[in-house]
Amino acid sequence: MTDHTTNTPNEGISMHRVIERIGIHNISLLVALVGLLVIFGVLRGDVFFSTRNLLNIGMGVAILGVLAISQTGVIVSGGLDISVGSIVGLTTVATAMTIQATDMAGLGLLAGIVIGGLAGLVNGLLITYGRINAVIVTLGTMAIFRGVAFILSNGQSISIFNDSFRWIGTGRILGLPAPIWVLIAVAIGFYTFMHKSIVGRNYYAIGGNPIVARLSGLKIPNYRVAIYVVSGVMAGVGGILLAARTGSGQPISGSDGLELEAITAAFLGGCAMQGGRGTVVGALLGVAIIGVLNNGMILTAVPTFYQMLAKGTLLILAVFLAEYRLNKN
Amino acid sequence: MTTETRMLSAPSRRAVSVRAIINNAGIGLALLALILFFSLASEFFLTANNITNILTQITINLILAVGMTFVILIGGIDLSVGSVMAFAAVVAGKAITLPGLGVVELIALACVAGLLTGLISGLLNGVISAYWGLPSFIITLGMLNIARGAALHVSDAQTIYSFPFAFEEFGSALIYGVPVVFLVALLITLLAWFVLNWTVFGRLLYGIGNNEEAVRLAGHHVFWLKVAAFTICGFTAGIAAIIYMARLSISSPIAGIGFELNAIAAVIIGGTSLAGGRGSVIGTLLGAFIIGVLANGLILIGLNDFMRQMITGVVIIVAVILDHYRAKYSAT
Amino acid sequence: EDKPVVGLVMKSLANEFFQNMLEGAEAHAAERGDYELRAVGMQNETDFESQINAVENFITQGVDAIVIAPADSKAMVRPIKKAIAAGITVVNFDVSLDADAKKEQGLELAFVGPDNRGGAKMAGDALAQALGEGAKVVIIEGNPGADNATQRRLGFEDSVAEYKLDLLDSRTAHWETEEANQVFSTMLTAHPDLQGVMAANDSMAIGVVKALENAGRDDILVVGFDNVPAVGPMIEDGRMLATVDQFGQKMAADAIDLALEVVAGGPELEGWVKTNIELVTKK
Amino acid sequence: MPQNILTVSELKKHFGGVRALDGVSFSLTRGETHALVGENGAGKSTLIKTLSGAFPFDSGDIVLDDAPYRPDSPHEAKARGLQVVHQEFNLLNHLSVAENISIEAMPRTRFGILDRAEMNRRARAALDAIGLGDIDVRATVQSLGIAHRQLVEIARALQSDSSILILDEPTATLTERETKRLFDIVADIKSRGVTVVFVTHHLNEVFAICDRVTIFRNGKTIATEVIAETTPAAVVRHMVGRELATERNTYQNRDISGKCALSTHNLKVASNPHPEGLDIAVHYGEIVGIAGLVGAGRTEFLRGIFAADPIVSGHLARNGTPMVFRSPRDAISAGIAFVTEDRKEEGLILDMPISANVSLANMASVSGHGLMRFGLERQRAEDHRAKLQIKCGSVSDAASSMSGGNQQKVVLAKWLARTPEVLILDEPTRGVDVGAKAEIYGILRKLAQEGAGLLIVSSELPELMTLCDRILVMANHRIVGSVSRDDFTEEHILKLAYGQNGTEEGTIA
Ligand SMILES: Nc1ncnc2c1ncn2[C@@H]1O[C@H](COP(=O)(O)OP(=O)(O)OP(=O)(O)O)[C@@H](O)[C@H]1O
Ligand SMILES: Nc1ncnc2c1ncn2[C@@H]1O[C@H](COP(=O)(O)OP(=O)(O)OP(=O)(O)O)[C@@H](O)[C@H]1O
Ligand SMILES: O[C@@H]1[C@H](O)[C@H](O)CO[C@H]1O
Ligand SMILES: [Mg+2]
Ligand SMILES: [Mg+2]
Repeated sequence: MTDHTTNTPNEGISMHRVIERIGIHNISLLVALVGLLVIFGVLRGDVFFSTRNLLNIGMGVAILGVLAISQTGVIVSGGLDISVGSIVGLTTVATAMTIQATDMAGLGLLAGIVIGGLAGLVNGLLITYGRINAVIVTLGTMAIFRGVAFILSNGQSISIFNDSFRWIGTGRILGLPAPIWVLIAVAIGFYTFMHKSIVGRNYYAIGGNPIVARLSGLKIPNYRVAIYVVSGVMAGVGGILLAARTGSGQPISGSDGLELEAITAAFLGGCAMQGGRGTVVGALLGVAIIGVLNNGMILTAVPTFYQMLAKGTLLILAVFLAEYRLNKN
Repeated sequence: MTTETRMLSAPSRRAVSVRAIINNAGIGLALLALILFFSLASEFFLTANNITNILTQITINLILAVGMTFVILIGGIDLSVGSVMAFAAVVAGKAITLPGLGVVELIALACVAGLLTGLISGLLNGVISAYWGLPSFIITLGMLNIARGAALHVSDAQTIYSFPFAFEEFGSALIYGVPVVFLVALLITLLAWFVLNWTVFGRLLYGIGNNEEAVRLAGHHVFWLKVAAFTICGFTAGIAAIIYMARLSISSPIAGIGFELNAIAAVIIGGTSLAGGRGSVIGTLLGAFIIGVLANGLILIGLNDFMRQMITGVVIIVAVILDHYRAKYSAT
Repeated sequence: EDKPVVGLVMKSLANEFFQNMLEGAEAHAAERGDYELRAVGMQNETDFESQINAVENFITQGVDAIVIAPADSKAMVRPIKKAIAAGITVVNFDVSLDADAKKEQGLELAFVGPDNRGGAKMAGDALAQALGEGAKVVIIEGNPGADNATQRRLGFEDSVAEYKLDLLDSRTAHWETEEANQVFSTMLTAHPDLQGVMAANDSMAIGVVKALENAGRDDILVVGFDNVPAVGPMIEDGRMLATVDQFGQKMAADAIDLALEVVAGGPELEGWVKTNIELVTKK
Repeated sequence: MPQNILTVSELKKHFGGVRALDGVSFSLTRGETHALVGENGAGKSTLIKTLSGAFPFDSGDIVLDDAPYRPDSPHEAKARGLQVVHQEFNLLNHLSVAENISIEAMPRTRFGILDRAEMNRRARAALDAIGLGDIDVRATVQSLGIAHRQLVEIARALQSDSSILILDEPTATLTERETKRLFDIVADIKSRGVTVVFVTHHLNEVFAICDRVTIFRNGKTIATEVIAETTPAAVVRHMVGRELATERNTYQNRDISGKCALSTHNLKVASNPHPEGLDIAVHYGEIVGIAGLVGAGRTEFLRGIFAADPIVSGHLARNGTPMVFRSPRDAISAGIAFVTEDRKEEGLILDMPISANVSLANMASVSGHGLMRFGLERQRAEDHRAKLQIKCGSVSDAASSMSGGNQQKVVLAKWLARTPEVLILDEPTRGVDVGAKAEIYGILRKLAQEGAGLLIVSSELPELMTLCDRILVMANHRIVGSVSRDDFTEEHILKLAYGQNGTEEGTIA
């Protein structure tokens, strides 16, 4: 332990670990993000860094952020939840209908969260006890939840006139819009849960190697069901934010690839398809990259097709930075 | 997602894939049940005309799904197929509407242009993700945007039309009531089945999906094998583009939005594991049929659109549960 | 029992316009009672394939008439031709098929629908008059391949030319609310001095209004097209300046009536059966 | 009067047509150390998995602490006081060593939050207790070598208080030194009244630490003997049902005056901390062994030769001609084969049929024009099955269905199928039973006799001493000595391996 030769490998390992602590992946994503900020700052310095635009970006990604973070939890556990977009749509409807009937904002919130949680429970039970692949289950329930939303609402959008509820979507605290506060709260909560709590650690175990986790005595079924319930509840939160922002419940909302964006952010953030890897901070950085990209692209007003070309290329570059550096190490 | 049961039930995938058909019996049964149900529920379902329709309607999804099977088998995914299809269609559309060429030259040129476009896009997906070891989910998502942008650019966001008559004829031609385009799809499926089950290449793709390192250490070019899988997938998107054009008589730069999800669904319903290494193209064929039959049958029995979506979801889940029990009982 | 069957092919049911139309058509069928209605919609506005599939399935079912609002003016020409060849009466409404494509396929088919260009100009003029000459405006367009989207863009451009407006940007949001919301949010950031927005339909106008609310702007005027129920309150409270009612329910009902007349042995339709439009502003 | 803590009677368990357990009966007394021995595939691991609740059994009875016992899940087994270290690795590669050690019971703060400091402290203590002072508990498991992983698993099992501790081939990946330390640990926990079940293929270990031994054959228990009253020869006789020919294990002189088949000059791999690399030479017909302690860098060196990992500097020559291998493919086309250390991660495609695994490195021989010839492939697999006495239901069963030792034989078969000119082996008989080991030795010798050059890394000195013409000793990424056959003694080799300069104390596990 004391001589030179033995310390060399040790030092190597701890150096490695220091970087690992911050997360090499996250550092690279940060580099990518800063790169984007510089590019857009140079191209549209006049507006890009205006408070309003930054808030715009924040508002634009608040819901996505909530979903990306909970999706990270699901992917870490070795699953996938494609139905979150539909759950968002369903919960906007449930919330709007509840508020329409009672004019009580609190009940609306409750409805959104309970319905989201129930939807997640359906997913979790089917995946765990029906023993079906998570992708298939949530692909199926994606259609089912959407259908339920349409049937409940009869395909119409339902307006919400309750002002205290709408405040959740438009109000501000300390200059920051409420949805951004919600995102911050969710991020902190999940960070604590995933990285600081024992249950969170166990999700990494289950996703990393379910056989080992089982042999270690973890009750995998309970964990599995729980993570989908959490995912459903978070989609419910997303639905509440959306309903509050648009002042309406719309069965169709959340159908424009929200789940795909959330999954993308999670993967950008370092999740592995096989599970067992991924971080909340990474997911947030992924979300930020997507948000800045979407916003900056339109600001710089390049024609749609060049925007798409650029977006695609930048996505690839972002993972390239993040993953390639990681592999090299 | 499946590793846990893997250890306990130790599946023995047979090499020779006549068995694959038996292995897919669960999904096959579900399909049969659907067909039975719809033939009882709608007088039109089993009419020659409708069968022709179903076959036409599943053609493009089947072709895309077959290519997708290759990529998923090696543990990857290709989200770009819908956009690549549109891109290839637009390129081929430009080619086929060139002035001053004979019909045969035009069609040949268009096919070559479209197929090459697909192939190159797939090649890029493969090279980028395999060379740097990047997750194909993001790389192909990038390609999704790039190809869509390229399609809009090449077409100037306009729908291209006015194709040679002979070409359009091919899109609607029937042989004994069977659409020629479906026969093309079937041929591709059989070819893929053959490649995956009877060639060394196919064997190694399964190997990579299971244990890439073991395949590498056994001296195989894992990089090129992976690239090949993605290239095949891009190529099938090119084929789908040609068929799309022949069938719709247009090349639209906004065609194919969301097609990747349908293709992935067909593959997964067909029993191929998203984790890679397990599955079959016969399963994919059945998966594509399930999706197609459902879409057709539910319209025929007059279900409204939202009910249709819901029932589709339910049937997919039930089909897979069925398959689960099939696997369980055949294992013991 | 031998009632004629009419297949109604609409576009995205996510759009209230078609939701509303569906209800209208169902009511109409119940009211007339002498035909059977089978209605289908699409998942989204770019899902051409499923529209083609719907037409093919109607041919299989041997419906007597198909009444269709094409998602793409060129792509739907051939399937429609096939339906006609199968002896089905086809009425094209809402979105006109492309004239050249029709000619090329040797298809002659009447169009039942409004003057989209004229309608758009009505909305554009309303905006221009409220803002005055030289005002800065943007256009949010519909599907590039759809004839009515083209016509409406041209109509807006007519207003731009006539009132010498400053057109800053023009982009498609494919008729959809969410996409319009995103596209416009950023347009707004890029052009904070923007004064007016012309959206080619109300779905997109709603997306624009939400973006304005989020940005806390109430100084920008918005016009739309369709007069879906959801924009009623917006026009009343000033969040929108105007829209153009194209009486979707009536349009569909008329198209069905016309189709049934032909089925009953009436003369073939010809040319353009113009339907009503009307500018809607705050009362 | 020794009291039975666990009694198993007539236990049966089948997998499809394979009767893995076909009437197993034995008992454990409180506080004893009980060995389970038997050939590969005899059913030892299966028994352990049923005891640990990993999967259910078909019939039979188990009584634990005077109460019937039929665990539904590993969770339940642990609750009843059974702790198991399984034969295959069961670590979470992406998590840290500390997290792995604490996975069953993570320490928490007052707020229910994971107490990372306490977790690391516990892991540190656990590793120190088994003498793994130099492992950083915060490093991820995937950064550890295979032996260290095994020790981490043992450390984990020792974390919770259990009344029965089952170790399935814990020494298979350990060298002498760690094995000794493990024995001390076993003695210690035994003194605390814990019953230890110990599976091994090394009879000397059985006789060194066990009180009783139960012998398995073909899914049945043949006998339970008190160690003090039996002999290794008697145990082997029970195991194989016959007397084992001993003369097979003796060295045969061969002509090794052949050309140099493989040589390295200053070959340096990334993990080698020294400026200079390694020089070795293997001649045709020669068997060269590399001995060393865990972490001496042997595996990395072999991987470097085979181009499985990139090399940093140095040269490599085949038949005296310098060559550059850019990938394992190049090495293979140069006639080299490499039996890797970790069969599960690098050797086998577990989900694929045994026959497919056998042909994996030699696809050309079972195909024509790129097309598979399945009949031929099965035939080849059958040949190897017979030659290596691989025990399996059918060669079209998945590789995962075989016992550990048989899996190892399949890996061997995969490379033998190429009839390599140079065969590199990293721990070739890990987990292989005595009988089969003798077979494998025979095969390796025959290969050398036919002219191939062999380079073998093994942590079992007796193995190297039986097989090799020459043993190189490695310590801390250097070759510290070369011992020729005449000087083969364990003391001599170990002394070299531990080093004379006194610095090795921290290097070794
Ligand atoms: N999951 C499984 N599926 C099918 N067969 C299995 C499975 N696991 C074990 N077997 C079979 O059961 C028998 C007993 O295997 P087991 O692993 O218990 O042997 P073992 O005594 O531990 O051998 P070794 O010393 O090689 O580890 C073998 O024939 C093996 O092929
Ligand atoms: N991926 C890795 N990252 C960091 N250190 C590693 C890694 N792999 C191995 N090591 C360390 O490098 C050293 C050499 O390991 P190697 O596996 O080559 O030893 P060995 O002599 O083959 O011993 P054995 O295989 O018996 O463990 C050990 O200290 C090991 O812990
Ligand atoms: O005319 C209709 C409506 O304006 C609708 O909003 C979009 O599709 C068009 O075809
Ligand atoms: Mg064993
Ligand atoms: Mg080693």
